[in-house]
Amino acid sequence: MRHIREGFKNIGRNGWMTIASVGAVTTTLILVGAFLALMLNLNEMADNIEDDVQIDAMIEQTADEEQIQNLGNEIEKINGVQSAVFSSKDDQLNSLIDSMGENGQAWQMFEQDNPLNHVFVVKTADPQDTAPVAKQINELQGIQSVNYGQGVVEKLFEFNSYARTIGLVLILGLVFTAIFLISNTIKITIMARSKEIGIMKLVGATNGFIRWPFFIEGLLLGVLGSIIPVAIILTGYYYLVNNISQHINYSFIEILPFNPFAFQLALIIVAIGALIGVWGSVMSVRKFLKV
Amino acid sequence: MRHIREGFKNIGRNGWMTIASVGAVTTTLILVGAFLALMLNLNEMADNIEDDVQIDAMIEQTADEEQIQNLGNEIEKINGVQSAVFSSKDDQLNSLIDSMGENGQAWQMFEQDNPLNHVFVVKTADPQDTAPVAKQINELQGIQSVNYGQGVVEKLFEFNSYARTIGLVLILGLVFTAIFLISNTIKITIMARSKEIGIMKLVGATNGFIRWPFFIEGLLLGVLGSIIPVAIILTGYYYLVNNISQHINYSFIEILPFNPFAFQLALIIVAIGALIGVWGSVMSVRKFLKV
Amino acid sequence: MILMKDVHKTYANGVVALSGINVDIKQGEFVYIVGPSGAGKSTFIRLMFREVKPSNGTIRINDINVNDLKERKVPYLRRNIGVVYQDFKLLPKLSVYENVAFALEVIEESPAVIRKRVMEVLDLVGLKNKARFLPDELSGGEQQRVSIARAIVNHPKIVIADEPTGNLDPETSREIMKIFEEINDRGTTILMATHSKEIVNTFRKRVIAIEDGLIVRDEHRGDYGYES
Amino acid sequence: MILMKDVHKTYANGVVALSGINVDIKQGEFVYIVGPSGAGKSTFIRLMFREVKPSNGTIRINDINVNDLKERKVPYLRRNIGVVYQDFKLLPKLSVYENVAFALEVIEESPAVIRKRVMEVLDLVGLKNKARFLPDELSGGEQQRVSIARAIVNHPKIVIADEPTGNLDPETSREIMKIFEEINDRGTTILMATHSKEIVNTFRKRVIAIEDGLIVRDEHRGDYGYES
Ligand SMILES: Nc1ncnc2c1ncn2[C@@H]1O[C@H](COP(=O)(O)OP(=O)(O)OP(=O)(O)O)[C@@H](O)[C@H]1O
Ligand SMILES: Nc1ncnc2c1ncn2[C@@H]1O[C@H](COP(=O)(O)OP(=O)(O)OP(=O)(O)O)[C@@H](O)[C@H]1O
Ligand SMILES: [Mg+2]
Ligand SMILES: [Mg+2]
Repeated sequence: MRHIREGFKNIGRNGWMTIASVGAVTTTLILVGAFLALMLNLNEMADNIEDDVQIDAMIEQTADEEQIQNLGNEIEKINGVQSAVFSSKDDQLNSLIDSMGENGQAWQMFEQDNPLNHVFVVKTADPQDTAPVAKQINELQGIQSVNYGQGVVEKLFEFNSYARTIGLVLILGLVFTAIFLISNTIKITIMARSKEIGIMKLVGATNGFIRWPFFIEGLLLGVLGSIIPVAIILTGYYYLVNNISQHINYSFIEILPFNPFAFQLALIIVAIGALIGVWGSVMSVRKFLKV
Repeated sequence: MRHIREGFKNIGRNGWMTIASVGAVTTTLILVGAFLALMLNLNEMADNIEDDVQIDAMIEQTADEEQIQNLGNEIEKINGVQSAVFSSKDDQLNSLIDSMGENGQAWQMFEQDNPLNHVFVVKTADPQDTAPVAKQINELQGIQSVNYGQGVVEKLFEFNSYARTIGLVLILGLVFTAIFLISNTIKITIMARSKEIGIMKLVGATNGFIRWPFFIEGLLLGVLGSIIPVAIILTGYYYLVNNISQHINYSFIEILPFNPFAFQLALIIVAIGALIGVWGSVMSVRKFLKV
Repeated sequence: MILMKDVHKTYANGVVALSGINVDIKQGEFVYIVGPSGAGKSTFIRLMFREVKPSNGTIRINDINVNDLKERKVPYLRRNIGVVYQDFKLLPKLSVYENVAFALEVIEESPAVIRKRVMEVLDLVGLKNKARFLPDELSGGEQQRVSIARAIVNHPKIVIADEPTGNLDPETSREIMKIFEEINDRGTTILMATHSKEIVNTFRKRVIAIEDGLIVRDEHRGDYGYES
Repeated sequence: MILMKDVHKTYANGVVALSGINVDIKQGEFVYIVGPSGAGKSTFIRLMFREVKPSNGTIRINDINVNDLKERKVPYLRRNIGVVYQDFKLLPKLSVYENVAFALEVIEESPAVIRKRVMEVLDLVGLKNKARFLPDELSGGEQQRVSIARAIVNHPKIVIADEPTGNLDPETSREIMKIFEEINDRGTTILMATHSKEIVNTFRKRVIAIEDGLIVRDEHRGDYGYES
């Protein structure tokens, strides 16, 4: 009890130092929060793009309806396949013409004499399985060839994996920087009080007696320092979800929903603040307890 | 002279405080450096992608060689046009077949009866001019239609402009955070010396006399704090340019060259460190000069 | 009660502060430590509650070997010794009341006892009406009296006072001396380093004179001894 | 030289430290300020070099109105007044030598002059061999002597000493008093707050007694005056 009370009082007693520490915690956590929000969203977008990858399994021109039905069943039995949807050669031509815009109109004359194949559009449960699944499908009787953007898809996955690694490194780097900066600031403010700690020891205080109020103080610094970041994240993200996302309209830009994402993020921020506050404060005070 | 000497001496006298300040400067600048490097490269990549945008101006089937020649001249005269290269309908079919991969082979039979147009491939000096230039070309006599990926290109530009804004906001946010964190740390270390500043004033020191060593000390803190970030940036970027860039091989991923980019970045880092060091130190000491 | 055998102290910078101290102080004694500036009085005092460790020799307090005492046990030693520091060593952000109360809080006294004892002892040193002030808002002599109050508030077995009247006028000094005599009468051992010839010659007690790190005189009911 | 008219001082916390001080001290005088602890001696002293500002009344030093002095000009006032602080106020990270030299560096003395003057004055107070030490490595009395050395090193017109012998033995005190008398003989005005009856009664000078923020006595060649 005394320790909790003293911890709270110290927040007030140290005036400017407290403000400076809380300021450092605040700015650092805003940074961490903003980058976490950004990176987690980019990750989600990368997932969405990968989910769009599909395998076009072209069926031999000679196959009859029953063979096609069987093929569909066989494909769906392959491990990792999520769905296999039949698409006739006419559908294929139409979507080709559509995708070519004005240019495509020149091809409409081939509607009578369609050189394309019927196709199974196959999706895998895990996009990473695309290549092996495509290979298995290709070996099935009645399949002429498979097309899943060979080359491009591999590159996409490679690029995404690089991007994810960079993102992870950045976030980890940022979190470690945050930990260092916050505990460093707290350390300096405690250093400035090393003389006082020495006096306490001389008056007969045990290390635990001295440490507890610092523990509480660190916790408070961390929590106080995360109030503004949490407020910014909640309101900022709310604004983003409701406004910006209406203006950008690419299929692959899809922002994570406000609830629960923003609340989870807020929780992470408070937890980081509180943990580093306590840790930085307790670690720093340890140094000066050897009087 | 005395002030410079004292500034240097203070670095040593303040021992732990100096180390803590330099540590804060170091971590913050590493962060700023890493993000600056990343953002500037992403910006460069976005530029490259935009540079790839081109206008295909399709020439009417009825045009003869002279008309085509004239058309070419007219296009080149349009404001903002950088180049206009003729591409025959056979070239167009070939590149179409190429771009379609295996699927394309089905179309080879149309080589005799090519339904495509001759085309002028037009590039603009500034990719942002693509749409207006395309419109002007479209109005020329002898042009059937223009195609520059209408819709998609606008979206690309919009996306890039969003991405650039976000990048700029992040970088600015980061730089301001860095400024705040560094000057905040320095402020705390100077706060811890407010009593000493008071004594100096009582012994008859003018504000200038007290301020100068702090000026030098701040400069040193900043410069010392930027040594490790600069070293990391130079070696890290060198490694990146020489190794990673060989493994990733997309046309649009093109890393800025080590020289001069890394050196410019290093200079920016040192400048930020030194400026904030001086500024933070001089601003903080001002507070305590009113004794 | 306090026993020093051949105690030497050389500081980290090479200064030899004490060079062979032998002393035996019994429970309930009142001892002055006198000697010129820089003789080693404060060092002698600091050894007893392990503010400094001896370079050589043994120190026993109540049959506890102070040198060998485990770090964990040191606070308990210090709680039995009330110290008035030459530079007061008050906690600058705590009020007068809180500074004095601190010595009782470390031994986990109940809040009610703390309030009673602290106000009693502040009254004793004449600072009852300044309980809410911060040390910086006090005069030199008032700070010194806070330090005295803190030293005696938890009824320690030993009170060690380093120049406790250096910032006090003769009248107030005498009152402080009366307080010390009173708690000495109740059995508390008192060690007091002082430069005040007047006090030493008025309140006659055992006098230990230190010069250049050595005890040069140790008299019961002695006088200040140095020529004026 | 020093003229105070109806000076009042109430601190921010409401304590009335001085309540109507009138005093006129001539160039070359040697004045003791005596009075009980908390009477207002240090406050009286601090007014002269604007460590505190009066709540009321005027203070003139060498015909300069100290109250109205521009912030920029204050350092130049302080350079003419050497102050020995009751709590020493040494710069903890500077050596003894650097602490004393600081008072000469602010007036931009040449390095050669600084070296000579600092070593001279350290010799005078008996600390020549501790020039390289940090304040924390000194005994209380040694720190006090550094503060004295710094106060007199730049030959100020006025020396103000707040309890300059509180941590010194009688022998060393007497030496310090001789130094003060010597610089007083050379024309320096000296103000000294003290609790030492012995010093006041031995070195007879003008005595100003302050009690409860008022001057209750002002005698030339007075004595300490309080009953012992
Ligand atoms: N922390 C320290 N580090 C190094 N030397 C020290 C330290 N403390 C004291 N000394 C030196 O040890 C010697 C004895 O110091 P001490 O403080 O014991 O003297 P003292 O008798 O208390 O003097 P005073 O009457 O002036 O207080 C002095 O020469 C002093 O310079
Ligand atoms: N900074 C301050 N803020 C508030 N009150 C103060 C401050 N300094 C001194 N006082 C109060 O003003 C009164 C006079 O203090 P002052 O220091 O002048 O006394 P003094 O005569 O020097 O006493 P001593 O002999 O104990 O040094 C005291 O009651 C003290 O508590
Ligand atoms: Mg001492
Ligand atoms: Mg005083």
